[in-house]
Amino acid sequence: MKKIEAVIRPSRLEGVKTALSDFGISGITITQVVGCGLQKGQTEFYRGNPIHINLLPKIKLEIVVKAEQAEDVIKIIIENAKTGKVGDGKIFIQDISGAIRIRTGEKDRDAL
Amino acid sequence: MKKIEAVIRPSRLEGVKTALSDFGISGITITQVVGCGLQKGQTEFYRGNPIHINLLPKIKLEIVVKAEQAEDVIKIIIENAKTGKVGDGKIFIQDISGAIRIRTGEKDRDAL
Amino acid sequence: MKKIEAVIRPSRLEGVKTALSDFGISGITITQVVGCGLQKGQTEFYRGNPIHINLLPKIKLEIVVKAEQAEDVIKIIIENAKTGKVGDGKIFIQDISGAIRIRTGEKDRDAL
Amino acid sequence: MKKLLLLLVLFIFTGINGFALEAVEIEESFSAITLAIDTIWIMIAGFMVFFMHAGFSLVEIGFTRSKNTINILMKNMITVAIGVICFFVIGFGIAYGESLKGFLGTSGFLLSGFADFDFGIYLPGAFFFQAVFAATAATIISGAVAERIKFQAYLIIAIITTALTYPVVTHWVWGGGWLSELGFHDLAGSTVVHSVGGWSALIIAYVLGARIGKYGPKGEINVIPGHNIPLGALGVLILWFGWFGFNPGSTLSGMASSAITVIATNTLLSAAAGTISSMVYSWLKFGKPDITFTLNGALAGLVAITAGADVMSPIGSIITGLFAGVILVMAVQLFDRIIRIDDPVGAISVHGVCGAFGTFAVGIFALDGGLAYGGGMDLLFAQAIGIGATFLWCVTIGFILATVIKATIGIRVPEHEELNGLDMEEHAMSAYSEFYIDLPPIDVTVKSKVISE
Amino acid sequence: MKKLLLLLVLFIFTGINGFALEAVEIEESFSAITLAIDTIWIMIAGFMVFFMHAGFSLVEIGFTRSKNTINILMKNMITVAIGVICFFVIGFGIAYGESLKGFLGTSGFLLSGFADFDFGIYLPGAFFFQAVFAATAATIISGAVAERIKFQAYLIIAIITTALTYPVVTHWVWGGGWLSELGFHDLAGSTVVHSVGGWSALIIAYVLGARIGKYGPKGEINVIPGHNIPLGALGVLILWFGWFGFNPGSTLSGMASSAITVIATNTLLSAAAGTISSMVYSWLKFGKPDITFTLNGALAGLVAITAGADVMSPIGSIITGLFAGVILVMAVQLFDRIIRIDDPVGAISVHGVCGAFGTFAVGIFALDGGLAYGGGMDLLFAQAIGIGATFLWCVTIGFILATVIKATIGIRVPEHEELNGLDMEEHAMSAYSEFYIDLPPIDVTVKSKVISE
Amino acid sequence: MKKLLLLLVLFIFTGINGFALEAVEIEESFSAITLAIDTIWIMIAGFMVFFMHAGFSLVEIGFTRSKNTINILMKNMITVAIGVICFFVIGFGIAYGESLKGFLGTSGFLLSGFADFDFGIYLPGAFFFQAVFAATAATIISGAVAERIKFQAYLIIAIITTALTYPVVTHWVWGGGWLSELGFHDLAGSTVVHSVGGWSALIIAYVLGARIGKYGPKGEINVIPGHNIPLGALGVLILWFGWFGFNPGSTLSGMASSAITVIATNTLLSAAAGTISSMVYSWLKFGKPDITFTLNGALAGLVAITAGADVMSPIGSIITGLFAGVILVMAVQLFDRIIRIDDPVGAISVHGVCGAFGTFAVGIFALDGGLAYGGGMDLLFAQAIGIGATFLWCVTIGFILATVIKATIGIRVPEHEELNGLDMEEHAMSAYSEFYIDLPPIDVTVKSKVISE
Ligand SMILES: Nc1ncnc2c1ncn2[C@@H]1O[C@H](COP(=O)(O)OP(=O)(O)O)[C@@H](O)[C@H]1O
Ligand SMILES: Nc1ncnc2c1ncn2[C@@H]1O[C@H](COP(=O)(O)OP(=O)(O)O)[C@@H](O)[C@H]1O
Ligand SMILES: Nc1ncnc2c1ncn2[C@@H]1O[C@H](COP(=O)(O)OP(=O)(O)O)[C@@H](O)[C@H]1O
Repeated sequence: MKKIEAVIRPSRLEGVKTALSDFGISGITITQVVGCGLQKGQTEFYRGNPIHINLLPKIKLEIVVKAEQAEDVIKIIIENAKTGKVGDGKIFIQDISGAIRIRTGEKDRDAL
Repeated sequence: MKKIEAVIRPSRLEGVKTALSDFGISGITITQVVGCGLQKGQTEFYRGNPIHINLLPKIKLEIVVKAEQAEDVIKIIIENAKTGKVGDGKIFIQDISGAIRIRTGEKDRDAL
Repeated sequence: MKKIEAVIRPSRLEGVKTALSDFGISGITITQVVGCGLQKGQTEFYRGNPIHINLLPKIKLEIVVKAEQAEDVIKIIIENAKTGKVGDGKIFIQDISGAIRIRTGEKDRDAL
Repeated sequence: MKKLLLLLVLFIFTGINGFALEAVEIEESFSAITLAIDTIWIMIAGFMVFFMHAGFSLVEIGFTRSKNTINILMKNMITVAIGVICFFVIGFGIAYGESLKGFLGTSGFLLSGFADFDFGIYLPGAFFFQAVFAATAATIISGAVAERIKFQAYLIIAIITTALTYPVVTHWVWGGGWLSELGFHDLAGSTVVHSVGGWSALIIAYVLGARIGKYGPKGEINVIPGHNIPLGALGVLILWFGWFGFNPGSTLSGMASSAITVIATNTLLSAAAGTISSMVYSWLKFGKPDITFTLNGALAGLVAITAGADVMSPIGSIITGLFAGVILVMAVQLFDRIIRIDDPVGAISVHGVCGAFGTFAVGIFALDGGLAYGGGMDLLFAQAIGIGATFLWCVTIGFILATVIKATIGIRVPEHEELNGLDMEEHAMSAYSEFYIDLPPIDVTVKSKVISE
Repeated sequence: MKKLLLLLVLFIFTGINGFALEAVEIEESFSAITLAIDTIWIMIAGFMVFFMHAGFSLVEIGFTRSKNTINILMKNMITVAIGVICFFVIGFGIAYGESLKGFLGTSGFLLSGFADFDFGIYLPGAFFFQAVFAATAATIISGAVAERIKFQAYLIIAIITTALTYPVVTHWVWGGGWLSELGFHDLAGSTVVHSVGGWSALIIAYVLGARIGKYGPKGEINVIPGHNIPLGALGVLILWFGWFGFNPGSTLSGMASSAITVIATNTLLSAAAGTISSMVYSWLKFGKPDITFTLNGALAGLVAITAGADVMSPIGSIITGLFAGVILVMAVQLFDRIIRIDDPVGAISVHGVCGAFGTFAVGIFALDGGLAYGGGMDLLFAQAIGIGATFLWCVTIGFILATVIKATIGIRVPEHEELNGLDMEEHAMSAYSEFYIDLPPIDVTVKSKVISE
Repeated sequence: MKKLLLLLVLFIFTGINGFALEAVEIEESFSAITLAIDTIWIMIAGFMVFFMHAGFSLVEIGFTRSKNTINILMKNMITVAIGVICFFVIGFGIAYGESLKGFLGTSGFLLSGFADFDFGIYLPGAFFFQAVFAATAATIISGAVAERIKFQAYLIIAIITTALTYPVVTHWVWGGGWLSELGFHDLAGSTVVHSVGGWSALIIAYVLGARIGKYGPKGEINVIPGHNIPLGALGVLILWFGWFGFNPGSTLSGMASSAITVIATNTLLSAAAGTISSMVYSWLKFGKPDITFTLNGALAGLVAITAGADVMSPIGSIITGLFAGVILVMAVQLFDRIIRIDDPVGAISVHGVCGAFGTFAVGIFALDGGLAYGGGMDLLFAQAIGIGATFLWCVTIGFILATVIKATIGIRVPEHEELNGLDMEEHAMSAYSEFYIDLPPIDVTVKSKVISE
């Protein structure tokens, strides 16, 4: 099993979620995060003083999938999250050594 | 060392936390997340229009434990988080290759 | 590639972030979390009744780096997050099996 | 000469006549003017009392959890609406209609049949002022039963309160009923409005039971903090502002220049004293000056001075306020820790207890007739009877009402509804749709609290 | 004897003389007093109407998304400011200046040249009261165009509304223009203020188009919930409070004791009725009592009774309010689902539709001249003409205005600005800098909603 | 004939007599009526001024960080309470008691000994109106010292301000003191109230030092944005509303029909002008119309017109407001960037600077005596002296006070307390217990900001 962690733009969540669901992925855990990276924030003013915003709001998706689905899921995320401008985000892949469905006690691949 | 990641119902946090603490687990990191899965949201109305809510609030626990404790911790979580209804959530287990306590610099098992 | 996950005090975020950026790390994902550990909360009063606060606000940093940078990054975090008092937090290290930059499709080390 | 005299007489008579005529006109002008002054005063005071409903809503929202905010707003909006309509249809008649043995009015429903009754101002104006008071009494209950009462059950309670419970007591005291004959003094309703609300709240909250999680299985007393203290504080300041309509307006005459200034100043001083004493007392007792007690303390001072603002000295008002602020804190602790009636906003203590205290204080500090000024026990006795009778009446009606509702349609929302919040279940809405809210029912305080590092 | 007579005559003459003199003095005293009463009344009413701007701001904030909150506050602040200045410079003259064929005033700009015009009170007072009304009409538009209009475009709209659209209709009805000659009755502006705002909002919102995401590509009707219902509810209660300045103040005399009490009570009852009927109707229709409709329903009752609060009975007012509450819900559904004009706060339905309904209701329920009381069709007819003429005027001006703005400086913010929120882009600020806010434009409701477990 | 004559004489005498008697009665009725009108007017104005405290609280909350919100509410609640009591015990006597060489009053403590002093209305009424003004002056300081002052230190400052600093200046100007003899004109307190608050704030904020993080180690000027702009804006609108009690109420007579309308209109126009000019100026200067300046700008216009609303023309008022709005922005920048006194809400600029400017503007734009109308330099000179003397007095008292507090109980909370927020440390509470709040002290703005994608 693989855990796919994707940091994406908030405005792309809806599209990614729909596409994944169409593909058959139902289980997603979503966290609101802020990130810094290459993307630069604007310089804004508060009472005439500049504020440099260097943390930008992002959405983190965590999806645990069977190893063989990983490729496709990644493709779907990229397709739907990409705008081509700096700040589109990253996808990280990790191994998961176990999974359990709390409700039923089902294990690993059955739990997904 | 293992990292146990559990996505549970918000209303079950208190019970799980108490049980873990009774067991002797003191270190937990908790994040508020939303999830989608098999559980279906209600259809609600705002000014007469239906809203379908397909993201539901969940609580994510992250607990890093010595490998030999993992089994027990998982059992405790299941016991206390289970309601038997769809939406109880999942537990994922990952390997952790290192841990450090910032305050003392203690490493790995000593850091937990 | 390594994923470094650090749970630190909110008030140390600014320092850690600046130090990492000086070191050349630009990509960080930040989540607001609450934690329990050895650090004990205060006992407060609401309308004369005590409240024991046992969950404390923390900041979780996730930084994915090339394996060889991990050591330095950890050192920088410790240096800047340490106050020496209980509650400074922990650092956990995990392996990452893949990384992708959504914008360009660059893979793994190139994606960081 | 005769002609001259005749002319003179004629002239004089015309003059006198003109003068006589004019005297009538002058008289009429004066009545029109004093009527206008009375009308303006009472109406503006009434508008300010109406505005208190915004204050009540905010206090109740501020002191409860965000998951029940919509429900609270619905309750408050509908209390005003229902209260006004019920009072129009029935309540006003019971309060001011033809008296049945001094116990309740039996005519004057739908504002009819008051043709030869003199309210000082036009009937609709008198009704307006009384109607906003009636809604106030009902609104007080809303706070104590918050976060667990069924919406339908609350609707029935609001109807009965404004159609029966409140009007009857009003009749006793202000409608020429038996208490007024006893010499009972309650300027603007420490008892008539606030205690009626407070004691009704007491018994209904008792029948209703505490919120889930308020009292732990091992008897622990848990804390369920309010979620928006700024709105609560704004509510208190709006109430304080509105109280300057509530008390000074209860002169029921804009011509009572002296009384108006005395009442306004006493109201201000008592509220200030209540704010200070509750802050100081909570500071001494709990180690920190507590904002919720300080806010409640201002209200305690206001409620307490409502009965006697017209008959006390400024110093007497300050003393009344100082006591009220301390009594408030003790009463909240009593209900919360000993009696264990769960009252999220402290309505029972603020309105019930401090209302009774303030009514009693009249018997002590009234410049004319008060014990402290050598007036003997008569007034004090009358006040005590009024307090007791009101308590009994409200608790009886409230108990019957709550028990019947409980046995029929049910008084309390189901457990899962209470846990998830009444907003989603009863109204399918959330109050702050875009904000992250902490969800665990007990642990709500945690995330935004920073401890000393 | 003659001497005596002479003395007597002298004496009498002095007396009479003194008396005569004094009569003049008395007369003057009376005028000064009634002037003072009128002044105080109108000014206080005007202050309360001013305060309604706080209510409008809060309703608009509460019913929209947090990312546009600063923009909404800017719009509301500047509407008052610009409205008052424009009305001072131009509007007041158009409304009350020398009439050009009953269509608009052509003098009196900068408050000059009203030397021999009698406003009952001093000119600045009359101006004050009218100016806060003018700003109200403009503010109504603000709600309907929220979350997508360009700030500069809005500024122009606010200027034209307070300098032209509103003053012209005012002239027709209150400035002695053609509608007033027709017998058209509108006490405080169901049509003059509310419909003017509502119909202008209608056409401008139409030209502007719906917010991104409101209507899906496949025709779905999406929901964009308001982010702060407590502030919205506070806004409604502030408006309701202010309305007691708006309607009773429109007697334009503090001496009208009877009218003042009648108007205030009718206003209270109609609002209460609107609150109840919209709640009940939404409950029956959607299964849950809806807070946003209940809040809008109170406003609907208030808007509807604004035209005829002085000529209706309490029962007539209640009926008017009951209808208004239901019409409101139906109108919101109509615009939202059928006509598909996106109106975040329901301004078109509340002010436009219920304003027209209330104006029409005068023709039915007016005790003197209303159809229901056997008054025939004359009044109803006059009312209908006024409603129609106002609609045409506002839609015409609004359409020209919006189209010209669209074609020149642009009326709508760029897409990315709308998505990111107007606050950051137009004002470089966020309203709640420390709170976590849910970001996805459609999914905003999700995170804080708890479902039944 | 003689009999007739006698009868006539008798008749006439009775008539005259009756008439004479009645004249006295009429006289008395007139006094009672004008007294009632004055009383009603002043009291209602006083109620509105009281309500301004809600406005002050909200502005201060809105412009600061959520971790200090409880502390701010405590400060504001207790300021009203303490202010009123201190002014009752000492302040009113110093302001209006028997004058010691025109410098301060020395009698009249506890409202005693004013038996033969004519306040126009009853003593408690006069006290009420003055007391709510006194609390206002103290509350102004609260904003400038927010987020770092020790609660106990603030309590002492509030006591001294309402018992000494403010009453002395009041005595100079309104209590018959030396400044009034000089011809100094300040209708409602641009100097007496606002500058007193502003200059006291200036020196205390200076002694107190800036908030941690406000100025970086390398001299950077950091931004600490307010956390709840909607509440701040509501506060400004409440203040604006209350100002219609503050200024027009300062006629101290409801019979001053002309003055009341003039003052109200000038107040409205100046505030509108200040709103517009601060918005436009901030737009030109910083590229975006800034909401915080726009809100402050409305207050700037209000503060500035407070001195001369009764002696200026509408155009003069608009000019005064326009200048005030620009001066406000420049003053905030001056204190923030050059002088580096940290003032979270802009209290020094709004109340101190614009108060002084408005007082000065009287010397220029007063229709009678103003430089612009050929009145010469006399009035301008008197105004300048008043401004200077008030500045010196407040800065002296404030400096001594702050220095003594600093040296004894300490004026500032410990560092960790400031970092964690005063709410938890001083009051053991959080304002929004259920909301996620961004915690890092500097980075607070970040999370809810969305940038252009
Ligand atoms: N090395 C990393 N570790 C963790 N998170 C990262 C890393 N690099 C980027 N991110 C996350 O991805 C987001 C987008 O990255 P950024 O560099 O701004 O744009 P892009 O990926 O388009 O080059 C960041 O805001 C951050 O949350
Ligand atoms: N494959 C997955 N990857 C990540 N999170 C998941 C996954 N499956 C479920 N979850 C999380 O667990 C929650 C509960 O899952 P759900 O399918 O609704 O109920 P159950 O686990 O009882 O079948 C989801 O809301 C989501 O947050
Ligand atoms: N075993 C663990 N697993 C996950 N998170 C932990 C663990 N131990 C500690 N933490 C996180 O680190 C924070 C600080 O830990 P704590 O024990 O209070 O202090 P210290 O690390 O200084 O001993 C906790 O609040 C929690 O969020």
